[in-house]
Amino acid sequence: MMNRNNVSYVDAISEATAQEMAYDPSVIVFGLDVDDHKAIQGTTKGLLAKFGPDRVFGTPLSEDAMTGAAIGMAMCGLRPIHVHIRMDFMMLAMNQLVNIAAKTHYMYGGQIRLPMVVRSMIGKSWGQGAQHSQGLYSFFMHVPGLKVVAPTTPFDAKGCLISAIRDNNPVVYVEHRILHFQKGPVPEELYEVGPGKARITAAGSDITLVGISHMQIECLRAKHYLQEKGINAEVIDPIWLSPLDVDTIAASVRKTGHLLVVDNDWATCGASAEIMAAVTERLQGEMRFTVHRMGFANTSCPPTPSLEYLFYPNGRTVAAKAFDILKGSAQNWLPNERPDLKEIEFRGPF
Amino acid sequence: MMNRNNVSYVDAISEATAQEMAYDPSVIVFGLDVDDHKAIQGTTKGLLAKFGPDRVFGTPLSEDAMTGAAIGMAMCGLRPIHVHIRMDFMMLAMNQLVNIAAKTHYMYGGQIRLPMVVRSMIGKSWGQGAQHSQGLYSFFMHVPGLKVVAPTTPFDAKGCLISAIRDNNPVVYVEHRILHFQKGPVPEELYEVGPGKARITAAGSDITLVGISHMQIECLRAKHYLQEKGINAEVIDPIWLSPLDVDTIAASVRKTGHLLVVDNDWATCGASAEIMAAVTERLQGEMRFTVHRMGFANTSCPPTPSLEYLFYPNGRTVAAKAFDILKGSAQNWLPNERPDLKEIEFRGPF
Amino acid sequence: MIAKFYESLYRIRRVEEEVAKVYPTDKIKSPVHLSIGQEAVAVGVCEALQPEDIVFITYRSHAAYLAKGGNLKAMIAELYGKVTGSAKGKGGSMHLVDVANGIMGASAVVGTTIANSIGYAYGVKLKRQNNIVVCFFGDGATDEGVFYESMNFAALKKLPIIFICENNGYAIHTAQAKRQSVPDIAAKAAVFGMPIERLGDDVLHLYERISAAVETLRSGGTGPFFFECETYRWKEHVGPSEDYNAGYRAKTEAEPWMQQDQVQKFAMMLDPQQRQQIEQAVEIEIAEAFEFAENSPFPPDAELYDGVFA
Amino acid sequence: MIAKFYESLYRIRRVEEEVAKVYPTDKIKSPVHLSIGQEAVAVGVCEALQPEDIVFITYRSHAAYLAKGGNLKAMIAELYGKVTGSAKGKGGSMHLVDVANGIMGASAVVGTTIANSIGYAYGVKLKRQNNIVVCFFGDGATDEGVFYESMNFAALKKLPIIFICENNGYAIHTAQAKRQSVPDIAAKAAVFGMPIERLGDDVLHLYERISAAVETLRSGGTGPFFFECETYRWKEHVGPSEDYNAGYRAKTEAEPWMQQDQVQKFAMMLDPQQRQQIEQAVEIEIAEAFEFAENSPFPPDAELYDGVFA
Ligand SMILES: Cc1ncc(C[n+]2csc(CCOP(=O)(O)OP(=O)(O)O)c2C)c(N)n1
Ligand SMILES: Cc1ncc(C[n+]2csc(CCOP(=O)(O)OP(=O)(O)O)c2C)c(N)n1
Ligand SMILES: [Mg+2]
Ligand SMILES: [Mg+2]
Repeated sequence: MMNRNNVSYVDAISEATAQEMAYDPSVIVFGLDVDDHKAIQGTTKGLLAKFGPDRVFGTPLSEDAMTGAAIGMAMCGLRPIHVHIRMDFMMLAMNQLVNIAAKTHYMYGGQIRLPMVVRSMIGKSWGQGAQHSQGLYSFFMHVPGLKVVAPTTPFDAKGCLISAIRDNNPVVYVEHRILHFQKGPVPEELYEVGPGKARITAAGSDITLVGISHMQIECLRAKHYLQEKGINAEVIDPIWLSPLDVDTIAASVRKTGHLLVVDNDWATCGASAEIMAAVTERLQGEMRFTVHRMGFANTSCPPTPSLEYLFYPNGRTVAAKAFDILKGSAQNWLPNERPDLKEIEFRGPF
Repeated sequence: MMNRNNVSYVDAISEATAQEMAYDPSVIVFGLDVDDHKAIQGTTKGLLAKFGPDRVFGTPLSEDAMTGAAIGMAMCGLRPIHVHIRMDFMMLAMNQLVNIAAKTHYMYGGQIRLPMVVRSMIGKSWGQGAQHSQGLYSFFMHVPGLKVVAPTTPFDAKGCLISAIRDNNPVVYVEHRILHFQKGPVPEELYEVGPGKARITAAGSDITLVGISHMQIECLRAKHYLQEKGINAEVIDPIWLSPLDVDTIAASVRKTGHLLVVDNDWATCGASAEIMAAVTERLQGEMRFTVHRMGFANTSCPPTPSLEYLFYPNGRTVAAKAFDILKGSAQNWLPNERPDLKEIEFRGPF
Repeated sequence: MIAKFYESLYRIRRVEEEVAKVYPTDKIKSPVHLSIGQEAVAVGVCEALQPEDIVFITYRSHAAYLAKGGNLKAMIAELYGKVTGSAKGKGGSMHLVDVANGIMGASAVVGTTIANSIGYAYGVKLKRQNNIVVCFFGDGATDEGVFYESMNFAALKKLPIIFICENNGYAIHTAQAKRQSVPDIAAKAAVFGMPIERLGDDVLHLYERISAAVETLRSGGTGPFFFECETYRWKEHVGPSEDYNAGYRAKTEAEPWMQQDQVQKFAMMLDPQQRQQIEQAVEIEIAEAFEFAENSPFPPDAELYDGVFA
Repeated sequence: MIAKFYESLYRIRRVEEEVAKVYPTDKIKSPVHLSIGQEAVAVGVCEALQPEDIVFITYRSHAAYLAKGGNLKAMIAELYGKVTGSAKGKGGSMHLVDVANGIMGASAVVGTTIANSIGYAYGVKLKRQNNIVVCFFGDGATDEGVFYESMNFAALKKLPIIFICENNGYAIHTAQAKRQSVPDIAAKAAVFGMPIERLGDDVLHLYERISAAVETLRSGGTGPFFFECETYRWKEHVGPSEDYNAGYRAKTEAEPWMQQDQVQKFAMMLDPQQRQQIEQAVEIEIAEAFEFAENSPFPPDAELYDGVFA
């Protein structure tokens, strides 16, 4: 028997998929390698055996046409889940996603709706390098007509996927390779974690840390580091990036007076810029507060371990930045690495 | 003889191209329909006759491969200018631009450089609708390794294009269909309007209006409307969006205390969010100020004239918003349309 | 049958002529890509289909929309940007749609609907529906990579779909030979392993050949089928006028097509009285459709934000 | 010639075997896609080229990189992430590059370099250079639309380029027949109008046939040329191990390829002494390269922000 308190993110995804497929025969899963023995890191494991090759199938390397096909399937009343093993490959699918999927319902005056999910994974570590490590979800946040979700916990991985599958619109479902190794409680039954509700993952009063996708983990680590200095950070996981729950974040900043958004992506025109802007729009004039962001270094991701480490924010650098925000810039405090804060991390090799 | 004080944006582009091609034999121009009689609204007119079909050629409808080819040409020492008649079609080229062009110099440790320009046009009016009216440049601002420029005046159209051609990096050069009809002074000689320098297009003291691409014109109109109310707006044209000259904008806001960014694109994760965030990072803690944005309505662009009109910010709505910012929200002042502020506008039909 | 075909041909021709006539009044503020001269393919194909069959079309598809049974009033209202239009004025001429009549929409981005159509056909097959999917596209669309990816997938999965390439020899002003190293489009589909056939714009022959493919699919045979149909665009790429003086093509190239004009040909096959009856009915219908469009309101402002999400 | 070929074959095989051996120590933190078993194609092709000729390669191109004369020390250092690597540690195993030796880089996104190679070839032609461009890619890349777009453009412009499809029958774990409706890749290039040929992994035959194409191009003939080369990957898709027990393929499928192993075959053709000499020299070179990599420093922190723009 599965220990429901210790379910992996990977199993949460495959379970959600299998349950929805059993519940609704219009749900199908396809994409490169969803049906091989690796089963997209296990996230599609068992589906082929259970639901057969018509509802679970690998595809040619044809991201553009397969995205278009997902749209056509949705038009025909299916609820396709199209899977990419790397988010980077979605750059081949931008035309169908931006020009067709996002616009179909509106542009056809409501005659057609597109219930479809596009799953993809952000890579990290083991020198995957420039083309396998990008979090490009801000592109999809930018375009009206698409929803975007990036769950962090196994619980949300399941609930958000179910919600995404049942949504009557195109949903971009963002996973992070490192999050796949997260474990936690996941109810057996079907449940939804729907759009538009952020989660306060740790209460606090001094500063609001918003951590997106894997950076949620780093923010939780940062909270511990900051406690060493007597700072009590509130941590928020936006979960759904589009629509974005600005209310919850703004309410927190109303309390703490400071916002630090830590993104799993570049900052420029990214989700972190958006959250800063949206919170500012909400609160300016009402009170004094500050807004800040961290994200990927403004370069391509270098594979060599030393530079790769510098490329990403981590719990310590997030804590250092938060400390600077509260105590004045360039305090040069950087906490020592604490082994007790290392959850299991995927380290390769691939 | 050409009246150098009244050169059109279109002619500025074709002149810059012709002069650079004459000056540097490695410059070539290609893309769908660059060599037909319409010559991309005239912007490539005369080039075929002058430089022949090896340096000026139309292509198959193959945006993905042709973008990859531009990269390969640049690797071989050419300076290609790849033209798209609509920016929307660049969604087919995202893989090559984001995964290859942006990363090549860095990822190959500096061994290869890619001097290339990608020109494209944002459409507007005459019911071109959802798929022919997008300003998607924030995607390119987001990714390190790409430069982005969106000139507004004929003078900048020429100077920026020359600068883009001479740049040793991939430059996304954004035109706006309506701006093509702008006229103004354009020197005959070759000159550059380089990256990183915004232009104060109208001095003022009460609020800073940053207008991107065609919205620059609307901001200039808004300045006139605001004068009716005794408000003196400063207007800034960022010209280059990446790298962005935050200094000039922040200096203006330091003076006016209020920033309103008006973008020719959606707001979420857009250039307007970025400019708000960047200015806030610069000025918060130093003084009190407010930041605001306007952009496309958060829908796909509807073709029907009544809704299409509402989809875009315009001089009047920009003025109204600025007035609200300064005088408190929902003042419900909306200036009457002033015919004297109508420059020539493209109205169709196509 | 002749009467039915003529009605469809005449109706399409006349609707587009009216669109061209109205266009200079600026009442239609939407880029129109007329298919005048290309009606035959739309009619020959769509007459072979049933109402529940599905077509995917392009921005140049007034013809296919009408031939498949798309609502005429909704179409004209859509061109006028009225709320009674097929897409409430949010689609425009390039995005006609009529789901009730099996018309799954049209894209202004070339080639995109090919990929959508194979997905739809996959759904049809998975759900064991008995209808058939038809996808129309131009010769220009076959320059795009998505065309090949889609042919491969359709053949790999043996989908119940019929591809109709309307080869009018041009993409905007660029002749096929300037874009394609080898002009034989059907051969490029054939390498993926599907029956191909090259057809002209003879409506009856088209009808016969498409009907045979439809019959095969309907009776449980596997697809896909590919037809390359030669045809010719009489008007400019976009807009209501002719452009034989633009330099990229000569009127002499068009003349043989005009001489074999299918609308005229079918007109001749009917007795004058029957013809007159048909034409009169069509004229009344068209006049009513334009009147309907004229008299319909523009969408209310609130429509701007309506329907971004389902 | 046999000696030269053997040296190249043996060197590639041994370099990759060393990579596989070192890999479990975690000194190489970069996903390695070994070409063990596929050396023949790289050697047969690259031996027919001159130093100034250009190759575009893939993430599985240690073989082509070495065969074309890529710097071995820089390669191993790159795998180790050292600043002395071909890309200063910013490329990794999947992005080998050596411009001085005509190696224009490799992509981890399948198919992308095909498009880059045609652009380069266009440049070569425009500048009337006398060198030749060669583009390597796998069977998987021919699923992608960009492959077809690129074939069309190359043929349309008659570019001085040779396409080498290394068909190892798989894309990751998916056999070609599961992805392609028709397995004949060369035929899919042929429809664009270019000479095609199907080859195995016999080095001498490859060398001969590629040389003929090179000769044609060098002497002013027009391209492109297309070669589909059947070959076989002995190791898992990524990583240093074998995976015949994973279920997607059987060892028996590999055996014929192993029996005709070109490295062994050439070894047999040499007299033992000469063979020993070659092998010794290669072993020394390899040992030195790994030592060089081990002893080189990681890039300094400042390198992170260096070189985003030229
Ligand atoms: C992806 C894409 N590239 C370019 C264009 C610009 N464009 C609009 S129509 C057209 C010609 C398409 O030709 P074809 O498919 O033969 O259709 P036809 O107009 O001849 O009916 C082009 C290139 C576009 N709409 N979409
Ligand atoms: C565009 C794209 N889609 C998917 C992938 C994932 N992927 C990595 S390698 C590979 C297989 C490619 O097969 P092939 O071209 O035959 O090369 P081989 O590995 O057999 O040498 C795939 C699908 C990718 N890297 N790029
Ligand atoms: Mg055509
Ligand atoms: Mg392969």
